[in-house]
Amino acid sequence: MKQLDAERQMRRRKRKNTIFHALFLSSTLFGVIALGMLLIQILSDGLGWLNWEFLTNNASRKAEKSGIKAAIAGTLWMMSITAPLSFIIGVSTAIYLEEYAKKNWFNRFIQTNIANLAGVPSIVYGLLGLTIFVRVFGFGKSVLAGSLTMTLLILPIIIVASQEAIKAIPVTQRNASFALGANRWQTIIRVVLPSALPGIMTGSILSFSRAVGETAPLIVVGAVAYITTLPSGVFDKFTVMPIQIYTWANLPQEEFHHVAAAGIIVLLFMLLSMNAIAIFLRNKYQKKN
Amino acid sequence: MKQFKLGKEHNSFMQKKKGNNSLDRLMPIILAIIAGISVLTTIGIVVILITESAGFFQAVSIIEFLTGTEWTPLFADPKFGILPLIMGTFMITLVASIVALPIGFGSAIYLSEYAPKKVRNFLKPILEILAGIPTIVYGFFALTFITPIIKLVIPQTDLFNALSAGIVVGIMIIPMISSLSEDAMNAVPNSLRYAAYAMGSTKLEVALKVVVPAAFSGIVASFVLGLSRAIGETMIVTLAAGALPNIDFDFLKSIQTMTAYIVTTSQGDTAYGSVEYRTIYAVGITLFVITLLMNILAGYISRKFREEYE
Amino acid sequence: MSIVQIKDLDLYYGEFHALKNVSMNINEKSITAFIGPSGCGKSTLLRTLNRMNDMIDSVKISGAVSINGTNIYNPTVNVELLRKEIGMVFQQPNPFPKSIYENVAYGPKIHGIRNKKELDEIVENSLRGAALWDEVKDDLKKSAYGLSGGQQQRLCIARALAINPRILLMDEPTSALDPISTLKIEELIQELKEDYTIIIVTHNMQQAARVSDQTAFFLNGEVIEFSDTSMLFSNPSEKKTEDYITGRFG
Amino acid sequence: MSIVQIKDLDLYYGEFHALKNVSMNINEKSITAFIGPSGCGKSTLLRTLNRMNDMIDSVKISGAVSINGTNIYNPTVNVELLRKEIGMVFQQPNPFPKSIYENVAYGPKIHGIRNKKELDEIVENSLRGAALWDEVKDDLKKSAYGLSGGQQQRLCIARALAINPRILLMDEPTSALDPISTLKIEELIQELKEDYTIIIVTHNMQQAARVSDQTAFFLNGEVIEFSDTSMLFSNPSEKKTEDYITGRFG
Amino acid sequence: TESKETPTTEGAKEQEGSSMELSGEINIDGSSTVFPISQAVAEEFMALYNDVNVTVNLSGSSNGFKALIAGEIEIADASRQIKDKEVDALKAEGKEAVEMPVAFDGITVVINPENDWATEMTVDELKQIWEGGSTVTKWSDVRAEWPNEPIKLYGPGPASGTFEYFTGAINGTKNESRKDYTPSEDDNVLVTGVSRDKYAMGYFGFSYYVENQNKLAAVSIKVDESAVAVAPSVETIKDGTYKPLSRPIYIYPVKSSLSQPEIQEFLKYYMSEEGQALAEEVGYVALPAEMYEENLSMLP
Ligand SMILES: Nc1ncnc2c1ncn2[C@@H]1O[C@H](COP(=O)(O)OP(=O)(O)OP(=O)(O)O)[C@@H](O)[C@H]1O
Ligand SMILES: Nc1ncnc2c1ncn2[C@@H]1O[C@H](COP(=O)(O)OP(=O)(O)OP(=O)(O)O)[C@@H](O)[C@H]1O
Ligand SMILES: [Mg+2]
Ligand SMILES: [Mg+2]
Ligand SMILES: O=P([O-])([O-])[O-]
Repeated sequence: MKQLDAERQMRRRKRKNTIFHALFLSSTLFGVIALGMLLIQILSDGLGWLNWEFLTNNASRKAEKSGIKAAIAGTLWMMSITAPLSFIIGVSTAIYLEEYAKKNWFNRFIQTNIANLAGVPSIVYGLLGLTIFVRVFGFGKSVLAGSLTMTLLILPIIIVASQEAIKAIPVTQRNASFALGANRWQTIIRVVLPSALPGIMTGSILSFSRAVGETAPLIVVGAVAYITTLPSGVFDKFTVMPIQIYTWANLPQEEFHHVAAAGIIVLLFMLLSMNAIAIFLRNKYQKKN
Repeated sequence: MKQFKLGKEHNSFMQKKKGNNSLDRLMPIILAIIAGISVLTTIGIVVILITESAGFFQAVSIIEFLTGTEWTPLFADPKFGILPLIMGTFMITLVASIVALPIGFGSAIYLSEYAPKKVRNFLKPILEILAGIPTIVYGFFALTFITPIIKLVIPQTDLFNALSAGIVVGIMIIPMISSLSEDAMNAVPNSLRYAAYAMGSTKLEVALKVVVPAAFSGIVASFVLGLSRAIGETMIVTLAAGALPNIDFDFLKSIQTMTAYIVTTSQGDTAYGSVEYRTIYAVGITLFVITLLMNILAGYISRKFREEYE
Repeated sequence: MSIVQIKDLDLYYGEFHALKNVSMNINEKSITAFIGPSGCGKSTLLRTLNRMNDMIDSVKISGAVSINGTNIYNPTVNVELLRKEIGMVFQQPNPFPKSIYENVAYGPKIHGIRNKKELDEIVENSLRGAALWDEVKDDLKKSAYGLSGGQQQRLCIARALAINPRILLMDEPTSALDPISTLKIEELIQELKEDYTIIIVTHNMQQAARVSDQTAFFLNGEVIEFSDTSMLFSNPSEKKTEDYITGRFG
Repeated sequence: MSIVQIKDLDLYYGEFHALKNVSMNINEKSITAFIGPSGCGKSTLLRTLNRMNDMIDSVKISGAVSINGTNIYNPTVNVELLRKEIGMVFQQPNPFPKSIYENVAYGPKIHGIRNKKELDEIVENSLRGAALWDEVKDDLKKSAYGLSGGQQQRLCIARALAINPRILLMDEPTSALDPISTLKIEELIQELKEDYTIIIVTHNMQQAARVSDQTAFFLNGEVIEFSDTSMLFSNPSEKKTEDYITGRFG
Repeated sequence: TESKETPTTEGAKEQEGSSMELSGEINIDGSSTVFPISQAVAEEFMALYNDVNVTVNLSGSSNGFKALIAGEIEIADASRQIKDKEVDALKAEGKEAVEMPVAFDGITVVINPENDWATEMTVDELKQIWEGGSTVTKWSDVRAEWPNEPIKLYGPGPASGTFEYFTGAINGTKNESRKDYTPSEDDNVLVTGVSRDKYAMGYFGFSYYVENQNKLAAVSIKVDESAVAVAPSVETIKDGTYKPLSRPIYIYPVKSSLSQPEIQEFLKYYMSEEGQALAEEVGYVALPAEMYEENLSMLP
């Protein structure tokens, strides 16, 4: 009888497991399907407008002559500063907090502060960048001002993700290193960071994508809407892809909405390539215990 | 191996520190200085918000600002009660969490515990693409895809409504929650899973009773990040939720969030230095304080939960 | 009566042939020891008995393992119930990051026991069984991670006992324990034999000799010799066994 | 000549008094064993000798530990160089998630050895010393995580040998090893004694009796008895020691 | 005209002689309403003078003036006249801005194409609907014979220049308006709203109506009961018969920059016939010729 009971109960647990398996799977598929619908919508709108001229032309008042060259260049310029800078600052901060910081009020304050910065709306960073970088530091509405603003914006995300990744490294590995006479810094560089890198990469991918796709703060910091020259230095004016797309989407002419969709396709392609590189790196380093 | 001979009066560990050790002493200082950048950022934000909103609070009392139920600063007879904007932000965040927390959490569990490795390695990056799509794209998606579906089910729905924007904000933050939660779950050592399986646990029990508790702090962190993102989201709500500050708590009606107010007003036509213009900063500082309070609360919750285990 | 029957079992980790044509019958309510040098496949074989190898993607198995006459690799077998019947203690302590109480109560809880009193009783009995009760009875709410390595392993034994299994698999359960606790566990194992079938992997030949009824000697994935413990240690029929147990082998 | 001198050492984990007024002199180029029941503080004392307890925030230490006449808790002591002189092997295998080669080369590299040839030599010698070379010499580039538990622990021993320490601390280094590897390690320990001072924590009294020159018996954080091994096992001066080594104790 | 159809590179080559002489940067920022004209002018101007770089941004009229005050730009686009405060701020910096109207934007009141009753309305009726505290909730509240159906209102948000002008012109006081309409800062979104709802009504810039004539209908406006109803069109806006919703839009170059040859030339081009044609091409209505001449007369 007990056996029967156990089997009945087991069937119930298995059924529960099956139901939840289905639920978890549908959760995942929900995201995938949402992405699929979005992509279909964008592709059907924009694919017809995507050609070589679109990539090599500047913006124009005429939809069929419009291109995204300056915006691509601007985004690349911006990311070439934002990505390394935010990565270095973010990982450094995470290392400091996880490996060196004593548990005192000051470091708790920094921690709370970072968690809070992660929640500060991007538009507020725009106001900050405008005041500090554009006006006080006198960088003007330049690539540098935009890049630094975006760096501050994505910094907390990288810090928090890096911290979680560093926390996950078992203490026995640190002990092994210390016992061999490694100092803290050597342990960090040779044991902690290599193991934490996959997690750090994931956080960084997400935040770089965010920097590439972010519109509002750059509107405020002053990426320009119409520019036909490419930046040749960090103090030059620039525009970025989301701003160009936003500008097109706001125009009254229907054709420009297709141009905007074509721009989105290019932007997504750029994001995909970035993700691909990062995932490649992540898989290369990922070793599961 | 035997080249090592030391007189007993000479202990090498009393030698002066060299090379690597000076690096070891220098690095914490350098890192601490770099960590200070985030503090400077906060100081910068606070100083700017306070100095710029000071003029506003001279013209409008804080009491009126915090308790008024009408927000019409740009109309001929301005009212400066921020509650409708807070309500709008709250409604968007509520809908977004109802969508994103269970779905993000569910897919994290699926990816970490159920999915075969290949499937996981394929799906996770796909979900991460969602995080990179510019928010204006989501905005149009809400307006041209989600809203019509909602209107089909509930015809009296406004063209701009909190529900549609909230759902799409939720979709946007799913990958952030699922990806970061999955990372936290992935970090739980397999030996714990084996122990649980060996006692006859189903996958679900291993996931919910062993892995999730062990990864709890990482999961909470991902939730907080996701919600902060929902609170701070600007473009989606600007495009899809309308621009009508509204305290009715009706999800089918047009609302306005704090962020949407800031971006439309900062781009719009309010004269520099006027009280109307300074409302941007007054709203900005409110938003800042709200996210601060929320984070403190989340930190408290995660600490309290963790105590039990450590 | 043999409760476990292993027949022509081969196991591969990818390309690596880890178990080679293993056949073996294990008697009910007896203690069987697996001995052999490191890497010879003892843990691997142990894990085939409760299908823990299912977790490892690269594993390929052929042959049959029957428990009570049922092939446990039959697709209709309910793996969870199988594992409830077959408790397991691992080589390295792996307590959950929960309180001591919750660690032990985990198994009974998932198998449907809700009653607080009943749980309290199971927890106490299991901890007593694992010779840990006296040390932790006042700290049941404390995290298991605060215990020393030896205490953690005993906690894991208590956790396995709590699901009241019929067969108990132990993978070097005492390798992290001090002699006193080891003795207690060994005594306990002898006691449990009254009701349970026990299979124990050990490096400690004295232990095998002391506690087990039958011993299997493994080498490179093969069973070299499997016979009554007294026989195997006093009068091994294989040269390799003799070399190993007399320490001449390496 | 005593190389390690411990005097009036007290250690607290927060409120918990883990080591009580421990005093002990350890001779150069000898093997000292720490025995005692689980939780008695053996590992804790071992960790005070290379200041690994520095890592645990709650630890408070008073008293003195001198190595070669220098108090290692003196603030001017270079902890990293101290630890280079004092190798350590832990209770549980803890290889880095790196290749076998990189695990062993880790220590020499951080201490400044760059030369590939020199490294190769150190890696080979150390792996030989840990009785692992033959098993892994063709797989040096493979991840250490692919090794079995026993192999992993031997790798950790090789890693400790690679920094060429003067003193070697071993916390139950063989508790995860099979008897053959254990024997090899025991032999190795005997060999190393020619040049090194070795302190070994063990649960295995036979092991203590076999390998060590002196043995310390711990109970509840106190040293009950510390004397020549042959003396301690044949003719213990304390009743408690006798009870423990004869297994009467619990 | 011809020039706007000329491919840019060829145009540039034809004009090589003059392009040699001009170089420099011109920075424009401000109203999103004026942006399309400035962009079009900049595009053609740069084709003629390829050593001149013109950048055009859109951050709203006020932010344009702010950038002008801060000295970040030489020309501000504005959909409204400069305010005293802004003039004062400029003065404080030792600057002065020159007002140059560049086109008309005929704010258009739109309804759904299926709406066959409200095709013409008086200013009074519009006021009845849009004024602050308006009690109109159904079409029949305006005229009894109109359908007894709820009226759905769409319009620009209160931060926009269009809102300010419309409320001033219809309701009599700037920014005085009922608040329970559906506002959006994105005019395309308003187009969508009105085009999907038979009982909807809204207002926004003429260019958005022109581009969406197939989805929308424009309401003809009568200044009073007795006047004739005038529909918005290039002609009616230009000749001033479309009243009172024709508003001029402006650029404000800073006075000190007018002596710079590239800026002078740019402004001349802006006011030329080519420039006027560009304004119409992007959906606005050119001003009477004498207004451009007046602008040009302000150049040194
Ligand atoms: N997951 C795995 N993937 C690949 N090979 C494995 C895996 N687990 C074990 N092996 C290999 O299979 C062989 C047998 O391993 P097993 O763990 O069964 O040995 P063991 O006899 O228990 O040794 P020990 O006494 O060291 O625990 C070893 O050579 C080991 O390297
Ligand atoms: N980090 C720590 N924090 C608090 N208490 C600890 C810590 N480490 C050990 N202890 C406690 O100190 C006591 C001595 O622990 P220690 O690890 O030295 O014992 P041991 O003799 O090595 O035991 P075992 O043989 O089980 O390894 C134990 O009661 C243990 O619970
Ligand atoms: Mg094993
Ligand atoms: Mg210990
Ligand atoms: O952008 P505007 O100033 O024209 O609203």
